[in-house]
Amino acid sequence: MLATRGLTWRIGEVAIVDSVEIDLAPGEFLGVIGPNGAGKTSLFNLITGLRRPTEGQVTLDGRDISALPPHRRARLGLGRTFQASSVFGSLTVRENVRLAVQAHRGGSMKLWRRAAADREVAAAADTALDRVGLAHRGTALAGTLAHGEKRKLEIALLLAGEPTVMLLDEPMAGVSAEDVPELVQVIRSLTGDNGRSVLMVEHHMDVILELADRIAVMHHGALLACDTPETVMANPTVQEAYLGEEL
Amino acid sequence: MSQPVLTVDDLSVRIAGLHILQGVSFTVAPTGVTVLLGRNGVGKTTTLRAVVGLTPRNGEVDGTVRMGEQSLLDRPTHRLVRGGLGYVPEDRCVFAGLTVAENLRLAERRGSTPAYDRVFALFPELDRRSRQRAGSLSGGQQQMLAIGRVLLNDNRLLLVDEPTKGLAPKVVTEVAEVLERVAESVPVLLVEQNLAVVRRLARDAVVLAAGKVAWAGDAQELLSETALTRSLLGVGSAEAHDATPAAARKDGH
Amino acid sequence: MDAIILLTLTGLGLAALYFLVASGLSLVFGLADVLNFAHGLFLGVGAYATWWAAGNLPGAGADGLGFVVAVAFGVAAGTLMAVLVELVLIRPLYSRTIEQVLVTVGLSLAGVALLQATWGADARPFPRPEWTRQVTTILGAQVPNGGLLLIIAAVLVLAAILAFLQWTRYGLIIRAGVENREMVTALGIDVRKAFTLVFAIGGAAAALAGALGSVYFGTVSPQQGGSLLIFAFIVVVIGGMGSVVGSAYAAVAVGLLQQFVNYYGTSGLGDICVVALLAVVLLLRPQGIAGKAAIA
Amino acid sequence: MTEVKSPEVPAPPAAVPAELTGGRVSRLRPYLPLLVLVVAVILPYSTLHLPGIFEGALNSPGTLQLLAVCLVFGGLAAGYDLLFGRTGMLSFGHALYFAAGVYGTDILITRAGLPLWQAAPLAIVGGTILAGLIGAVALRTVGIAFAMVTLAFAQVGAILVARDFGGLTGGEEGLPLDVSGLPAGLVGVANTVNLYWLALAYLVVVVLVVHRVSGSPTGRVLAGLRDDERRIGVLGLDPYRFKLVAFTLAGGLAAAGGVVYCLIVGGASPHITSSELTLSLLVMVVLGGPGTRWGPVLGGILYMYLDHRLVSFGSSGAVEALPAFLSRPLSEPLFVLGTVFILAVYFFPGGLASLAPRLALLRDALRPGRRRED
Repeated sequence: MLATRGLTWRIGEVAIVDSVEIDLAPGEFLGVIGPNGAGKTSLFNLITGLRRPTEGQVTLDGRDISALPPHRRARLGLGRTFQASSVFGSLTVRENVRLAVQAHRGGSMKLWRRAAADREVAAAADTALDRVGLAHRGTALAGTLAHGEKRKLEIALLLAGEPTVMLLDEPMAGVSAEDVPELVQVIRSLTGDNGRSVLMVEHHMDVILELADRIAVMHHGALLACDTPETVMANPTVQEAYLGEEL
Repeated sequence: MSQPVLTVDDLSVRIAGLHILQGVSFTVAPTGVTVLLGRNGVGKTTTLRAVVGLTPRNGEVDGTVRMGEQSLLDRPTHRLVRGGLGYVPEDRCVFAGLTVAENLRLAERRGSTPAYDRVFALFPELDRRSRQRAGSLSGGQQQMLAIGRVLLNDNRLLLVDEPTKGLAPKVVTEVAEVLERVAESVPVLLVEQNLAVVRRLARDAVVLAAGKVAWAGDAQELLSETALTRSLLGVGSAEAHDATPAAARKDGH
Repeated sequence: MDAIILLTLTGLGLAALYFLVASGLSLVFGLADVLNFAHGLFLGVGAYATWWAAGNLPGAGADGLGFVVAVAFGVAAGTLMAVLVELVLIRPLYSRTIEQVLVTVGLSLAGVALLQATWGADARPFPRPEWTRQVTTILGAQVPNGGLLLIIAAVLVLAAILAFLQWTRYGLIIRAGVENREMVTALGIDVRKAFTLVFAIGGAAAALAGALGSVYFGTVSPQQGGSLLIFAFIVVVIGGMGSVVGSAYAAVAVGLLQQFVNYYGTSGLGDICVVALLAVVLLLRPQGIAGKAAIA
Repeated sequence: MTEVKSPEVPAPPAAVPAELTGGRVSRLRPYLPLLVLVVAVILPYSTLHLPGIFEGALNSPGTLQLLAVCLVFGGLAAGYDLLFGRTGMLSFGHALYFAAGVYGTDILITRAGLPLWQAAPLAIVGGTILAGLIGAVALRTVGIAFAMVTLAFAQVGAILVARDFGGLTGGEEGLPLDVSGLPAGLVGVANTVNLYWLALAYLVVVVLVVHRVSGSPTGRVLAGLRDDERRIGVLGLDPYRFKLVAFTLAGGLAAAGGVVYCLIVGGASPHITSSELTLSLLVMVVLGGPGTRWGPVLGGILYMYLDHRLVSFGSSGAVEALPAFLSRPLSEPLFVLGTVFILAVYFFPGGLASLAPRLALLRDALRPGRRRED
């Protein structure tokens, strides 16, 4: 599905992302871990096109998408969430999802149609809201949601786009402990159907271990290891990088 | 136990409607390093920033924070800092366009003699590179400058936010050594993700989870109890002592 | 050849005027993130205060030392105005950038109207010292002295601002504040004092531009500030917001371009070329205006 | 790397939900605009005198012309709000497209001798294309840079008009409209009422278009752009295209307003190209309440009304009697409006439109035993 080849992004001399090579198989769940500042979010930005790499390529289904702007990549099936929740705060929850559905299905450039009248969009939006368990909050302004709910809404926005590859950037960050299991269920349900692939950055190790088929470890911009959870966890280099050396 | 240098009581912070801290209470002992732990996004940086008065405009702060007898909230940042609250922010924030000397000079204060000898004793590198632009320093050197800037004045308490973030392992060790020496003379409230650094420096630990204090006490005790560490920090800490993933998975479920 | 020298020097005169307005604008934006629409008002206040002083203030006059006193009075008035604006209107909205811009918009409308109410909408003849009415022959070109005066003043102001930024403590604070305001406060410095100072510097430079520009044009009118302000904005954007040196380079480029094209092309074409230059700069470097690195 | 401060302009305050809580008022509410429209339509049949508010009777040509100008600016402000309040774009050059409509109509009729039915559509199409072209360039930038570029382009318009290139614009003097070829119903003092209705029709059209577009799928995207432009891109939509559509549409609406304005005042004068006018549009929208249904319209109407009436208010006996240092500023409409605007920014950040819900909140708070629900 998704592959990166020699993906590098430098600011001046410093390589924030350093020759990263990732292959994501259809239906695979790949967890990305690494200490703060290891370049995980930058990697996501390079894959989704918010940043242009200094070197290297990103391919989706074998097609080189390195030169495409973010919105073209999204159209090809690349969806993502952000580390800091990013929803449209002054729109209602339902309008948020409808906007995403509409963006995916086309027909956003219709100045004279009444948006509220499009039943198909409305139905698809409600389905997405149902799946993340936010249906009852449809009329609330997205800006007023609690943090965990915002996270769910973000996933609903993502689902509305029916992506083939989903990038989740720390979906658990800032979510209270009691909400974590529910959110894990929602995320697990994402991969269940359609052979959707997921790339997820997450600091909750238990969540990663529970969900991921493989784990990629980043450190100083480079990929230290990318293997099954068991192998990665047993790798001494990884432990050292992730936990810091004994001092 | 002696009087704490900092008392945080029922601190709540909302930013843009997000209830990030929900009644956080803890104290910082008058000596040694107190480390603030917790998962990413749990509000450690927000706590430090609220203490030093840097909550963004769309944020609301409630509760009380006292340094000694003095109440800190609602006082402008620059007064708190002059009153002896040193702050080393996340990402170092040195002034890249200014020289090292100018970065240090900025921290000088009227009415007190800047302790250049103290700073240069800790960081001889800064003296050698004083005419160099701070933006051209390495990450580690920038971190030294950020700490040095604060040490130019006498402080009653230092707040240090993730000083080892994004640094090479060798430099992490250097930073830890420096902080260890600094903490001999002034108490430090430290936010740190690197548990090896925590183990080396911390005397007390405060663990935040879900916007509240989940655990507070002796740091070494926390670190020695694997299950406790794992349940509180979730993070890679689990593997710090017990790196078998099978165990981690079984334990989780 | 004479024409080229003359155009170069008058173009530099114009550039000097732009620089005097733009330098303060640029510093204010760089430090406080405020796009100050009321900056033209400081210029108007400086011009009218000089004009008033030349006629009414004891010791001031239209010539010689009296004129210097009048200009000093005008500059003082502009500075005072700028400081008051910062303290009374801008400071209470600290870090609420869009409201600050809106307030300066309101102030620019109200302030110009107030000048108009007090001294009438029409241009008034401005007292010009004898020397500024004459010309100096430079390499065969007859250059008006008013323009030379502007150039000299701008060079002095540039040197003074740079020296201030480089060598004084507050200059250091301003340079640091342009980079990261919050970190300056975290070092125990009241950055708002620097705001006031920057407004004062900007107000003084703009008021000087008002006084000397009026000498150059020979008249003073309430709208003068507004039309200069737009070109000053363009200079600030091209030069990079927060960069005084950038403003100086950009002012020279804009002044010369405008003067030469207006002379060799149709009148007014030069102004349009300047806007085209702005468009090109912004299109080549869309983030160009955020490049606030090189301040001094 | 130096820290780069974001040049983004923060989005203006979001729409204030204007639902009044309360019984009878809320049932009547949907029909209120219709009622106001009916009153506005039949207003010229009234011979009512409102001393102090208008100089002549309601149906006197002077009053009708003032009202017509107010209505045009109500429409203009509503169109500008499509950019500022609903999409979050801070354009400082909107007066340019208005001026394009005014001068376009005037030049095509007076200089080229075209009939109105050809000149008006041409001017509107021309203004729209101009907005499209300038938008295509300016929207490559964001935030403050965008504001500056639009301001600079508007300045080009002002220069072109003032320098009188090709003798088309009449320079400083302006260009009186040659009325000889106009339909008889639009010429002469006696027919001011028709111009009034024309202005009313313009306002209704703009309001309809803006509301319809805001409620359309495109409007949803524009609202999304106001909140988070980057997110729109990640959803698979090109922010640039949508902003350009909104910019062009608003430009076209402004040009149409220019056509109507040109007919009402019988010509064009260079002050409509001034940056002052473009700033006043911002003032109108902020005074009224950006992003709200009726705020910008009210703001535009009120602003223009005050702008005209304050002159005569200033020369009235009561103000004349004041000492000069008070009476002179008070007779300058822009001084009063600028001051009111500054006060509004401090004390009524949501504009006029936020007053109704605020009053409702106050009423609820005062009524015992009722709590406001968030």
